[in-house]
Amino acid sequence: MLPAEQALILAAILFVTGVIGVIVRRNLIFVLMSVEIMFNAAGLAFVAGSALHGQPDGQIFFIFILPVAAAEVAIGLALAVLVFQKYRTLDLWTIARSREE
Amino acid sequence: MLQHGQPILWLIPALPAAGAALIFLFSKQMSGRAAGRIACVSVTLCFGWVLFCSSLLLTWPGGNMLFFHEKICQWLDAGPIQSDIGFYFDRIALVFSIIVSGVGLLIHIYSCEYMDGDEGMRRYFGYMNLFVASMLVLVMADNALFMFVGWEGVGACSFFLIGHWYQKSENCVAAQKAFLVTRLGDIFLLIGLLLCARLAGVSYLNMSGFAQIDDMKSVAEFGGIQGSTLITIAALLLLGGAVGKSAQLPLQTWLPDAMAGPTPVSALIHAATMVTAGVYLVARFHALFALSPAAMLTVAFIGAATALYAATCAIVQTDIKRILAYSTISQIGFMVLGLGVGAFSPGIFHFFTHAFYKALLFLAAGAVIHALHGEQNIFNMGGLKQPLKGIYLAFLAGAASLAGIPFITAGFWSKDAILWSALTTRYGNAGLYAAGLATALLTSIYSFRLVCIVFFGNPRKEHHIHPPGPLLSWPLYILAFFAIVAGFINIPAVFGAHPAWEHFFTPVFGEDQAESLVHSSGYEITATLGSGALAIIGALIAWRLYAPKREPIPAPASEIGSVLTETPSPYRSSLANDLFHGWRFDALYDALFVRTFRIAAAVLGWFDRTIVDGIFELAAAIVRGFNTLFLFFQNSRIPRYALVMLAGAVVITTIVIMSIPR
Amino acid sequence: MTLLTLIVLAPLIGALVAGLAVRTGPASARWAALAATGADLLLAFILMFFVRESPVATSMPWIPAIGAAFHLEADGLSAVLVLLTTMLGVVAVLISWNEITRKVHAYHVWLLLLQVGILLVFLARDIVLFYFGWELMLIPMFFLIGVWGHEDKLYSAIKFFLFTFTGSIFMLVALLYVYFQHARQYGMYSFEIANLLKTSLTETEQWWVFLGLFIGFAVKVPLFPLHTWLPDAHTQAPTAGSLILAGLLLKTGVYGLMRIAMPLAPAGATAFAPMVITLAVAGIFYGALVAFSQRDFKRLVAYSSISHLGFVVLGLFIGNAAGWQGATLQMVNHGLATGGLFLIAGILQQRAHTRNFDMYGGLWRHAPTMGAFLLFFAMASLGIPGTGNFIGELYVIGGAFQFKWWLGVITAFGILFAAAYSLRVFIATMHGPESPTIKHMNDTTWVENLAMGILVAGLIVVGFVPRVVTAPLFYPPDTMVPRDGREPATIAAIRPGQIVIPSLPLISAEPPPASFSTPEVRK
Amino acid sequence: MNNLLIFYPAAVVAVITTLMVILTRNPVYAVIYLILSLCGVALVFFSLGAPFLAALEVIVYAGAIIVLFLFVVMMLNIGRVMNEQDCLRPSRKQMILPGFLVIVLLVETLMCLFAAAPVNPAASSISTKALGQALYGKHYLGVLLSALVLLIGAIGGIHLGRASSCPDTKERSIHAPR
Repeated sequence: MLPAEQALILAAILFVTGVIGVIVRRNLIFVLMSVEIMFNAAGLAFVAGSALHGQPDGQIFFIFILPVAAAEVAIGLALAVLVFQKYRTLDLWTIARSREE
Repeated sequence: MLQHGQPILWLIPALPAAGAALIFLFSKQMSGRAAGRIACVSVTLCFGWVLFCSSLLLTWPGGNMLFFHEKICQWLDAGPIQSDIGFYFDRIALVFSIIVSGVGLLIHIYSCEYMDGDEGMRRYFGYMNLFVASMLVLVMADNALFMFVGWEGVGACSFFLIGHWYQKSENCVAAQKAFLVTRLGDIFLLIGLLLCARLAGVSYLNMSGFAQIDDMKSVAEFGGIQGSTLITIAALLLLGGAVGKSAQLPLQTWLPDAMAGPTPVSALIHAATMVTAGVYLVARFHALFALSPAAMLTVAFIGAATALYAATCAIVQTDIKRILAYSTISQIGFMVLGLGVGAFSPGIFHFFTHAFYKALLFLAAGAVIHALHGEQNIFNMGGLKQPLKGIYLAFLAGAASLAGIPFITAGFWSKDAILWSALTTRYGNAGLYAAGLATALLTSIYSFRLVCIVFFGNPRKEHHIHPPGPLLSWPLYILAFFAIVAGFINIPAVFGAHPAWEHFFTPVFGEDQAESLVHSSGYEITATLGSGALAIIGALIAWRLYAPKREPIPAPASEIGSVLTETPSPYRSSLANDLFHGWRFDALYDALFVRTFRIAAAVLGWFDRTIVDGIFELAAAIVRGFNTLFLFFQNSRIPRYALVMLAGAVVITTIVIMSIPR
Repeated sequence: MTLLTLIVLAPLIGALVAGLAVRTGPASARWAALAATGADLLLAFILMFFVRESPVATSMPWIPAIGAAFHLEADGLSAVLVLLTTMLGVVAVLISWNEITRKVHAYHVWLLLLQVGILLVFLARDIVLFYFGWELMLIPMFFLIGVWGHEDKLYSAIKFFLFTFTGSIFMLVALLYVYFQHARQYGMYSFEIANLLKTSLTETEQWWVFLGLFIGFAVKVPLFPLHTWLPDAHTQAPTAGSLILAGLLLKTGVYGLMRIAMPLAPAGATAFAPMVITLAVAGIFYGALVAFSQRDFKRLVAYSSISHLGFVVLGLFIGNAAGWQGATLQMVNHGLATGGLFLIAGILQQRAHTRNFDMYGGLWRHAPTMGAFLLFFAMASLGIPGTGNFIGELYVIGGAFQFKWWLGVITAFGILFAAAYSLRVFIATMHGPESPTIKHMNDTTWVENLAMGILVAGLIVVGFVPRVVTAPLFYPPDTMVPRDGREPATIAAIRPGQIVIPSLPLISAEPPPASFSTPEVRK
Repeated sequence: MNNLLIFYPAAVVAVITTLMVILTRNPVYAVIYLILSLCGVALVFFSLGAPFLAALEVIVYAGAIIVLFLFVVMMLNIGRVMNEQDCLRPSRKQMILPGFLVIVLLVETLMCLFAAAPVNPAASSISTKALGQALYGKHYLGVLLSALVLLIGAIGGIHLGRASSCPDTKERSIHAPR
């Protein structure tokens, strides 16, 4: 098996880990971090694909993922700060419950 | 003021209508007295114009002018419903409009003093003027549908005026009752008119269109009913309207309660004019009624029964206005009896004299009530002969006329003409005559019972008596004069006089007027003397029973019987009690109709809220069920969304894998 | 003719101005709305003048790809309803003058948009445009109820929206079916009503098409079992909302029946007639009885609307000229009289903060002018002669009587029931001992008097000159030929060649009596 | 072979540290684990013949983006609060469905991977120069769009930051002064 293919398996494992994080964690910061893991896993898959085919496009897509992730983190964290200021907590279940009331 | 030589007729109702408009539009700027003055002036002008039109009609060159007719514009136009706005001034309309405007004028003048200082004086005069205008439209409309405008208009004014003192709930309920009961009759009338239009074409509804009356006989059938039966049905439906408006059996219950209104209102609307609209209607449609002997018999029977019924009730009442109210029902019963036996012109004659003496009695009663500051129970009065001399004399004249004291009173001549017809015309029979005689006796008894208790003896209660002013007294004297002399225009020929009234109406009623089948002057004189003697006997009985020296009947002070609470009856005997409550018709109707209506309304209200709405709410509940189902996916918690996305991803991936060709 | 476009545009421009003026004071929005509706009223009068001669129309391509055109046309019926719309538009602005203090600009924008939608419905001769107007009415009304309404406003607004919207889906499906049938038969796509009328449909197809259209329109009317949204919506809406809801929105349902459902599927209408007549008569009595049992002023009037609209639908489906004229008259009268009752209810609520009759009583002393107006509207509502309602009801009863005598007799008793609840409104409010709730009640202001005065004037004019409403329905008079040439001519053509009211065979089965010489239709 | 020597340890480190990110309680630790994970991935990149990306990963991702997390965690000072609220182990019942799904997804992904037709390994690794040429040649539009995304992110961050620093601002901006 080629390293690139093994890297794809690695990407799958990392992605799934991120998914688990999003589902399991109740804290907004951890959810955001899990999303970052998924982003990163996706990038890894691109790079692996690039290596597999010997084309630069996959790597370029990783480069495009970077600003997207950066923007996402910037806004996500700003929102997290706002949420924290309003509800004094980052626990998603608590927030949802207080919004329903 | 003349158009093609004819007087302008629309001015007659327009003048009081203009007065009403003026009062309503500027009611905030004017005082109550100013409103009274405007009302009086407008009715005076109206009365003057009526007299002018009448004199023109009567003195028309050649002497054969039967009516003025004036079409103003087309009003309704839809298939069988055709109607104009137009006026028709014939001899029936002439008599009615003279009474309406003339007696109306006197009552307006009277009201200026009677209502002085009342908070709602402007409103009062506005409605009174509106009433006069509506009543004139009623009697002068040139077709039946336009007449219906006046018909309903007077009903509405009656409603407003009965509820004049609106702060007492029972007055409002009485007003509502009057409106609803008469409206029930109006619906019959409306259906009757539609049937007439259907039967003989719309022209039948025109007052001037009686030439085509024979078309009615040629009507084959409608809705599977034979033509002659249809004519009876149409006549009976019209009679339904008349019964409602004129408070005849079985729709009479509203009139005694209508006494909740101010006394002049009772005098004008509930004695002299509006309640006689039924008489007008039957007289106006005499051609239709004459076609159906069965309908005529029904009319006569209702009239006789009502006359007797109301007289028995009047004899035990304690409230001065209620006595007069029952008396009005009874006297209108007389008129209807007259119409029913084909004596149309005596029927109208009785309306004519009754308008004078009953308005007089009401106004005099009002003056007494005014003098005693609102006291209405006759057993709290007494001994008023001296302090209220003028009123006493006027009242006495009215009561004598009502009782039919022979020869000298108007009531005698008109009542006698009806009684004679009831005995001798082709529609008449001994039963009707006997009922009429009994009523005459009872009438005399309760009239003089009233006079004895109110004016003779000692005062039963201390009252500070407020003397009547000139505006209150003079209308009484004028009416008293007419209550005595109005009868002399129709003294039967057997007494050697000239029955001008009969001749006046001969061209109007023509063949429909049923002539007496007996042509024996001795017989007629005997009958006249007999009925006159009955009146005197009645007066003597009353004197014997209620003579001033005797102890008065101990009667508890009872307010006017209201619809809300049954007045406790002053009598021990159950028969007298039942009579006092008008044979308990109210209780019967209350149980039969009013309660049924209320229960039905309440049940349906519940049904609408619970069942009908419930069905749609059920649909909403089902949707809500789906909502809770889908809320599992959308519970506003990010992890749940992620889980759903994950599930979606799994599903899609599975599909992709399944679809990979192997 | 640009007149029609102007009529539709005037409130739209008013809405724009009111919306853009959001930074200025509330007076600007009120005056803008008043100017727009006033101008519209003027234009409607001009329109009435023109349609006496011939229909006024304007048409331009809109979405040619599907065959939709911006086609407005006013014949007599449309013109009368447009006049009613613009009249009530002015009244609605006037009555909101003091009542609305919150988000005044947005309120007037919605109010004017609502008027645009109603005008489109009454004027459109293109199904897409009609449907556009139909749905356009929903949204402003939803917000008028939902934002400016009373205590239970959201529930009512949603209920109103869901009912009408569900109904209109059925309507859309039926219309699309006719549209595609027409395209198949004629090889061209067109949404013109005039074109769709040429589509030949089998009886079964007509049955289904009519069913769909009927559901859509009957909900709006509302016919008896589908009425439950109405009391809630009326009760919760602001005064002007109730006014327009009763006066105009209900009329759009009737108008749809007259203009679209019955001409498009005459056989369907005939098949449904017995059922609809039954429902209408049931509605007359049901509405009246339920109205009598209400304690809430606005609810009472809302149920009375159901009763009145029963008369209208009955008049439509008995299929003779008298009934048809009566229905049209009754639409106008109901708009004016019930609108007036709603105005009073709104004024009272604004002053006393309650709609409960138990809290009222003895008001006349403090508010004689209001009392006079209420008395007039109550009397109009019970059909006193001299107001238009009497004539409308008389025509319908007369038409019903002509159709089947027992139907006329039954219907006539509806008037008695109307009297019961109308008097109750008046007596419970104005009469009786003085209620403590209203100790400091002010009489109506001159703006309110003006608003109600317009309605009173309209009612009296219709009451004495009903021809102003009924005459435009017939032109040119000699073209009123029944579609199938059967005698008697029970058909009133609204517009020659385009829309013919279906002749219901039920009526022509009965020959007129020999002596019945009156022409059925006006000569 | 060299590459594989780097690849395996790096992959193991990446998996373990990533697991630690989602398992640890303390957010500060979690951030540091994440940085480690990213470094591991960077090494993987290196082993795949993408040294430039490996550098970017470390510098931009780990160095800039993730450090933002650190800042926020420290700024809010929420470590203790979170420990109490963010219960690490959801009940087993709650884990069944996501766990099952995740395993299914993983298996399916791998199935896809193995089912795909084998590819001939590319001979040469891609040079940074070739990368740059492709980036600014063929994909210049993407570069512009990325710039736009960054700009929007920046503006959004600034706006939200302003709103958060002054709670009244939002109120006032709605009711504009007349």
